[in-house]
Amino acid sequence: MTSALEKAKAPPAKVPRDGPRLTGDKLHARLSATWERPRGFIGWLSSVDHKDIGRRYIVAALVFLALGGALAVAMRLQLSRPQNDLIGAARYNEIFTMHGTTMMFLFAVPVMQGMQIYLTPLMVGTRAVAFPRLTAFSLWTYIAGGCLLWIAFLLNVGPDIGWFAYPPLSGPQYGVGKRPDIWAQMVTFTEVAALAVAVSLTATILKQRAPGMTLARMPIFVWATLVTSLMVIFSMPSVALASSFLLSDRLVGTHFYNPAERGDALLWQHLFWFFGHPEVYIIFLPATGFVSEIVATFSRRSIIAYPIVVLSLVATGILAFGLWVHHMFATGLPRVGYSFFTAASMSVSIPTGLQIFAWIATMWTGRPRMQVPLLYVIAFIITFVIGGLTGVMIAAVPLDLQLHDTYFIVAHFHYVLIGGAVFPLLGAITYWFPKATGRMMSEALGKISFWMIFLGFQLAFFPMHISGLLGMPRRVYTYPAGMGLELPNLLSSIGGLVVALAVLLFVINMLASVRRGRLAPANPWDGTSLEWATTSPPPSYNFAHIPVVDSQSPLWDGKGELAVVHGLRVEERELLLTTVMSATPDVRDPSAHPSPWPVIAAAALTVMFVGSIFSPWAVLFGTVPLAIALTAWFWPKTKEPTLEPSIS
Amino acid sequence: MSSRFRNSCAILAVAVLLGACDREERQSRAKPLGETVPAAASPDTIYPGDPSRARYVDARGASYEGNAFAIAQGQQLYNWMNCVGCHAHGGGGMGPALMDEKWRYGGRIDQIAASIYQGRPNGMPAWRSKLTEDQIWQIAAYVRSLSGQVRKDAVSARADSVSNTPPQTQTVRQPVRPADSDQQ
Amino acid sequence: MSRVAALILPLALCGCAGFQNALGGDGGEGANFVRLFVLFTAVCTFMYLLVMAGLFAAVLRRRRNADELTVDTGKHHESAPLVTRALAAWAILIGIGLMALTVASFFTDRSNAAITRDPQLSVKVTGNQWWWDVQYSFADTSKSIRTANELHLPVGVRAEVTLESNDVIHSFWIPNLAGKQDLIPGRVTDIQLVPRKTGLYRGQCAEFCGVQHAHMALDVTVESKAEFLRWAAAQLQPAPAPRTPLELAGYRYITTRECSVCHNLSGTPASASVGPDLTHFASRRSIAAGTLPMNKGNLYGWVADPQSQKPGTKMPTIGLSPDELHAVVAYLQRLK
Amino acid sequence: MRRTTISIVAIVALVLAVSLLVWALGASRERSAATADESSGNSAKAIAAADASPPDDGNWTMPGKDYASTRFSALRQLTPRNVGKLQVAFTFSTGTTEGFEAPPLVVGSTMFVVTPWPNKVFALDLAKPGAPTKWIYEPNPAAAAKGVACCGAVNRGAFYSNGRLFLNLLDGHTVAVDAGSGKEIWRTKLADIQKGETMTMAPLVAEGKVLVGNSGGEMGVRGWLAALDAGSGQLAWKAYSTGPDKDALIGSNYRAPYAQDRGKDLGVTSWPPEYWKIGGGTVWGWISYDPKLKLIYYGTSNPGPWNAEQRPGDNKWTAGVFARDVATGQARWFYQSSPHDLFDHDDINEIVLVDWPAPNRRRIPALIRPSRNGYFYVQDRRTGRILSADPYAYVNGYKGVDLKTGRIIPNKEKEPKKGRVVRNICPGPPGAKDWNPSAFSPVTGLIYIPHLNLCMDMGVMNANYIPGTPFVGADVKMYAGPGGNRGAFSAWDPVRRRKVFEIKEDLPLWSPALATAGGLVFYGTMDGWLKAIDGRTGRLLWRFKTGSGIIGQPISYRGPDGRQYIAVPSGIGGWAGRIVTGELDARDPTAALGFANATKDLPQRVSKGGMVYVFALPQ
Repeated sequence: MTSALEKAKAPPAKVPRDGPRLTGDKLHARLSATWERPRGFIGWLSSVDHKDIGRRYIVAALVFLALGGALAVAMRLQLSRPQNDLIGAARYNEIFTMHGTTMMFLFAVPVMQGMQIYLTPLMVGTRAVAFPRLTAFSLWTYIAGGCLLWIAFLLNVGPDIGWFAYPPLSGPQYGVGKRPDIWAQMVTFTEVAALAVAVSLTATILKQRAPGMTLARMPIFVWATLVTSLMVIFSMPSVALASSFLLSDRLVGTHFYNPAERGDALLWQHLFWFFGHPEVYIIFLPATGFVSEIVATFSRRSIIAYPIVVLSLVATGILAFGLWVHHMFATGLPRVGYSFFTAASMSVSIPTGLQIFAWIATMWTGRPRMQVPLLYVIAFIITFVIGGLTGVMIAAVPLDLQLHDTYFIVAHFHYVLIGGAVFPLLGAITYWFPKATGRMMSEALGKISFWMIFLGFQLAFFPMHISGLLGMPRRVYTYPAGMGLELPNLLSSIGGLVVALAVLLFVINMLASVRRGRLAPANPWDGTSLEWATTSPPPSYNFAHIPVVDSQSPLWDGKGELAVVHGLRVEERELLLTTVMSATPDVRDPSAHPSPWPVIAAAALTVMFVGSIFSPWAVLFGTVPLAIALTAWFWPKTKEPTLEPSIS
Repeated sequence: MSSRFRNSCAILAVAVLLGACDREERQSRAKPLGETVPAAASPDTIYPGDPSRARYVDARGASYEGNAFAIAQGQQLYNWMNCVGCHAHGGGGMGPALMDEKWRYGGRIDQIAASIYQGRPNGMPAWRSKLTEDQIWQIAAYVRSLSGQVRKDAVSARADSVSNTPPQTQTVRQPVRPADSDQQ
Repeated sequence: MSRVAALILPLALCGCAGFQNALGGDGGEGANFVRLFVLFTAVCTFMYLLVMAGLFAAVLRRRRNADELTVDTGKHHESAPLVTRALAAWAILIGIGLMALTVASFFTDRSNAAITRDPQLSVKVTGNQWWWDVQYSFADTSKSIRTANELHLPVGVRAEVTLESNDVIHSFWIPNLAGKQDLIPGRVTDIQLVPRKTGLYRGQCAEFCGVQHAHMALDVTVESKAEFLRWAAAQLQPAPAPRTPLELAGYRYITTRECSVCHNLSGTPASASVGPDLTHFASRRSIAAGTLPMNKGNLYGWVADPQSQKPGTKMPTIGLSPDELHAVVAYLQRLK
Repeated sequence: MRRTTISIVAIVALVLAVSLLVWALGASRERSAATADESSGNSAKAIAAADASPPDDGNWTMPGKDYASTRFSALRQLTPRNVGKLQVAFTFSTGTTEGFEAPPLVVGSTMFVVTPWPNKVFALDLAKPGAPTKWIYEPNPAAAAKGVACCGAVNRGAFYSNGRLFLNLLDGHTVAVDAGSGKEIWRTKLADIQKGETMTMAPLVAEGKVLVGNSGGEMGVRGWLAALDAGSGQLAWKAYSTGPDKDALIGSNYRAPYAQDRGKDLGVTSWPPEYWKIGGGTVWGWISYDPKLKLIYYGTSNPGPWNAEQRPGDNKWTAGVFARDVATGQARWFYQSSPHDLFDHDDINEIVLVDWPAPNRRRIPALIRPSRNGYFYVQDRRTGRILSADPYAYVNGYKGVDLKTGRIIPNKEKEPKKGRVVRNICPGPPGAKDWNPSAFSPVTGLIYIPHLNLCMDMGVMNANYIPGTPFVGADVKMYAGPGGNRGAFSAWDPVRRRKVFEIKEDLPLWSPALATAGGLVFYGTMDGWLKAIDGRTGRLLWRFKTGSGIIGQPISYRGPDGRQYIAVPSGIGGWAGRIVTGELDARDPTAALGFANATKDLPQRVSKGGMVYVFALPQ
């Protein structure tokens, strides 16, 4: 295959390209010169390397996880006893709002997207994401949004309206001060960031896969990434609309959510949950991708029923858009409509059930190795299935009307989100840690923290089912004694502390391993996808030669020998684009150089967004610096692209 | 980074911090007030002798003026206590307009609080002993916002009711002009 | 799931006595909930045990090297024939299970809807930050009753509760009797309560509604018809007249001073309606929407400084003098 | 182009010819109208004013001109032919700037001018050139009363009887003043401004009783009509508009025409508990009197608060018409025009007593009244039974009046609900016509109705009752109804139940009308024009711009010199003019309970004033 390509597209000799004549250290030096980011702080800021961006995304998300976790601990301390007055009502409301918002918008979605940004190009065998500067811009926008929220919180302007921000409580009359505006604008920031990443990833997956990696040969994780990215693209505009309406209600007195003037408070709920429910799957589907990868590697076999797993992902992604009303069963919408949403909500468990079957069957037929990543997967199944089944319960209208907005729901979605997303994420971090850092995480510490997290989690969240059934509503800063809530809450609080300690241990493990961990080979777990084909950590250009794939598990089927394709330029950043379906080489395409303008554009956007919290004119005036930054960003390159025959 | 730059950064940060604190501070309870009452403020008038000595400005107004929580509470009380029945949403009716530049009995927050507390002769009832002083100050803070006297980031654009005045976040600040008493 | 069962049983048992308990099943819809919940729990537990059995078998089963379909044997793409059949069976099982549950849910929902025909009692509950305004209306409007933070229901009588909100979204939830229903500004919603057992219950706001969302409860009394009628007749009476000089002083304070611009005491000059109706305040079980149990000490604490008991409540701390406080509390206690 | 010009000329010519013809015919009919009761020549088609007043002596002793409230002057000196020469005879400034609604009274050679708050009375000597002041009466009512007067500190006039002037003071007093000296004879306190009560209406004196009622339907007061002894000022009886039958003076003589108004203590049982105590039903409008039946007729105001959701039930006895025995106050009948009123449709408008041509060629005593809800009612005044009820303006808030049950049919779509604004309700809170009375001319058989064309958006919310503060619970915005004109002056034929002509007025019409036997009709506009029109065709014959807006009653009297005079108060104010007198800010459309939105341009067109203008033909 390689030679055929070379023969057909013999490039002019003048331009240096990777190939049999240019390989090894020499190639490494020249590619590094082309792909490495500039030195210094400015260079660090200018980086458009997906690995830098992905890593920063993940680190930032973990920082927000820590912050959100600290708030969770604070809440659990407050709730450990009835009538506790450790934290006041107003502060508690801020805390749970910050916790939910941070976890959903600043941790869960970004961390998944960070993993995707880091892994996708490696897994599909390309050198960069499709739009590196856009991805960099997305990172800075996300960080700016997170900082906005947290700085505001520290300045006593933290939102206190819940992470769902229902108007009229978040509206101009009852949402006092700038707190809800901060929240809404933070959402805008993360929307922009998530959309930018989603667009970039979608293009990367559809056009930059290694030659031969047809859609049917893509790793499941890449499939999950594709599905979630498309979901982001379809769902985020809805919440963007909702938050813009809210800001405009609050800032210039429009009446979108004012029932007195023919607006509707429920409009928000529809728009929000049309985004909010898919968001859960945007968090969950990448996690199933992790699980599929880990299960395959640690069972030492390909996943059973690959097409069904892929179809399940796609089906979940589609069904996710038909369920939003199950968050609104108590609002008094017509009963007949409810039945439809009950059926739709329950039907989501079919694809998920099939995936679980596939994982178990894969383990059954393979030879599972009980290492930390797989432990997390097992914990995931044990935990997530409970969350899934309680999900089936609350899809039923008569049950939901009792359980809605109680601690039962809190238990349910923590089972789904921690059990279903964080456990796989921790497994995935352990799994890909050596790839990213070149060092293994400590297995022993990993197991200790695993057991603490797993057991602590059950202790923290299982009793919440009980407190919910005993009549404890969500979002209360305290509860009276004598309702039977004392014991479950105390258990939850203890469990919460255990989880917090365990996460701390996990982070310590990470930090210690970065410095002192065992050195990792290129493929420490004997995985089969392409990221294991390059060094640990990967070089700036990812692959010296673009690999060629002819099966679902290239590294196992190739027995270490991976076919490659030659001919990309080495002193220009160049990518190989392939066709959407069959991944046959299509064209060579230049890739963007590092640039400080994405970060500057993000700063300009920040000025505009933050300004528009205070004045509608900021939307107008804020466009000026943004326009300048974007103009510079897209300024035509001085160098004419060399005219060459393209691969086609 | 020069030390001057650092200092100015620090000052800016503190200013932002304090600004935010002032605007968003939520006092559910007034500080102990002792025997002083808002009544001490009086409408602008002629002071024989040295006017600077005679003018009394109640300092408590500062902690209510421009405070988002106080204004929001004041807005609710303005409706509950039927201020809205006479003064509408600032346009007036049985009582004078509150969103214009004319102030019969003074337009400072302490003067407004005093008018609410004491009542005024042409039909303004006295709310002393019906409302707490804290509540009176809150209403005064909201009344100040009707004519655009307070910072725009502390007011709400509209209420969840029939659309009435232009968004308060867009209200142009009216000059505070004392008008003659409405005696006929 | 055995752990689940082990935990759920004792707790559920202790919960059965609860007065704010979704498993209480003391109302028509509440009983339907319990039945359906048991069914769902049974089906879900079964499914869960099945998955766990599969998982542990998969992880722990003994293996012979030769049989393995792993990369080591080179058969890592292959699938066991059994697996395909099991997958089909599993899909069918899930499908059937879900179908059964959906149908059960649908019929329970129908049954809930059927409970609610021809209401015999109509109550309007209006949500406020952070208390409940309760109005009973009868064909004779002059017999309508207004109270706050309490709901009296005759046992076995279908009551239709109309729900409105004066400010933000609240949610009306009396777990023992029925599920919840939101109160949404600009909309009128309703819920039907059919209490089956007499007793004292508690409801609580279930939608986050601001600072004191946690202290927005509702005392529910389900009683016999006769007792209900007696209660309703008593509620129609104007506020009791003061008997002692101390009560008189309290009466004067309440009906002319700060209290009177927010609260209503039927038959007195205080006819305001932005705060809870106080006409028969002392006959209720709690103070300030379930914040404190009704007793003299709590009453002192509440009247003296509501902001320390329920920070952010719309009731201001007035700063009563000790004499005024004694008088106000004395008259409030008279309001049986 | 040329063809268009020709056709326009032709049309104009035709119109001119037709109008000339009509005018000529009108003039000839006018000559034949020798007396006020010329109706005999017109058989059953025309109606006559009830014989409730002595023949015209050239005086104007009460606001309604006579007990039948016709506002018709039998003076005939001014005619459509000579009215164009009308010019100012003299003017008088009161020095007040509140809404000037009170008609001047003329008795012999004295004109009495009653001002809005502070309710001074000026006696002007008409016999002397320039009409100098004889005396001034200054009652000094409390200034605080202005704070509870919902719609301006107005006064609707005094009543002259037996050498005495009777008037109400804004702060709740009724006074009797000696007409010769201006000395106060007695002063009785009836209303309490601490509860929000004021008094703005003009008393009616009949059978030695001074009948007065309170204002404050927007303040949660309890409405009543009181009868004072004209000699001593002692309270003779007081009939409440809400509450138990004994308070409402409903006894054994009470015979309601329709079933819904029969029953025990409806004034209590048609309200939520205790609400009747703050339920409105004030009596701030006009009273008519039938000396034969010895019955008085008056309407009660809207129930409070405006937010109807707070007061389920029919809310008796608000927004309806009472017939009472003048001596005892005992109710004879009651008819509720707007049960469970939704839109502030008080029923206090003037009630004109007429002799109605019955089908059997007999005449029955009837009352006719253009009600605030937009319907023109003709009722048998002995029983209250409705003979006809037709809309005289654009109405969509109701679907009609059921003549069988007597009940108005509400339009569910337009019912305001809490937290939702209902748009385009017609008519708005001031109704199709507010307090400013019509004039009935027995000469033409037409009633001349100065009315409004205002619709509204209304949103209701919980109203909190605090004594002495407004009790409304509604946000309202008014604006011009269909057609874009805010006011209209209509001539209505009560027999044929149709409109004869309508003059569209840009501004709301807030002035009462005056009809004269000369075939003229006078009314004023809020921007200050006093207009004289032909009572048959509506043609504008003469107009004069006064200094301020006209919202007061024009009157006609015979001066000591034998000439016919027209006098009109000019002074903008009242609810409609509150935006000018209160210096309101029109950026808030809900100002002045929503009226400011309909009169945004008024401050630019007219300013405050308080003058009486007197006109006559040149000598």
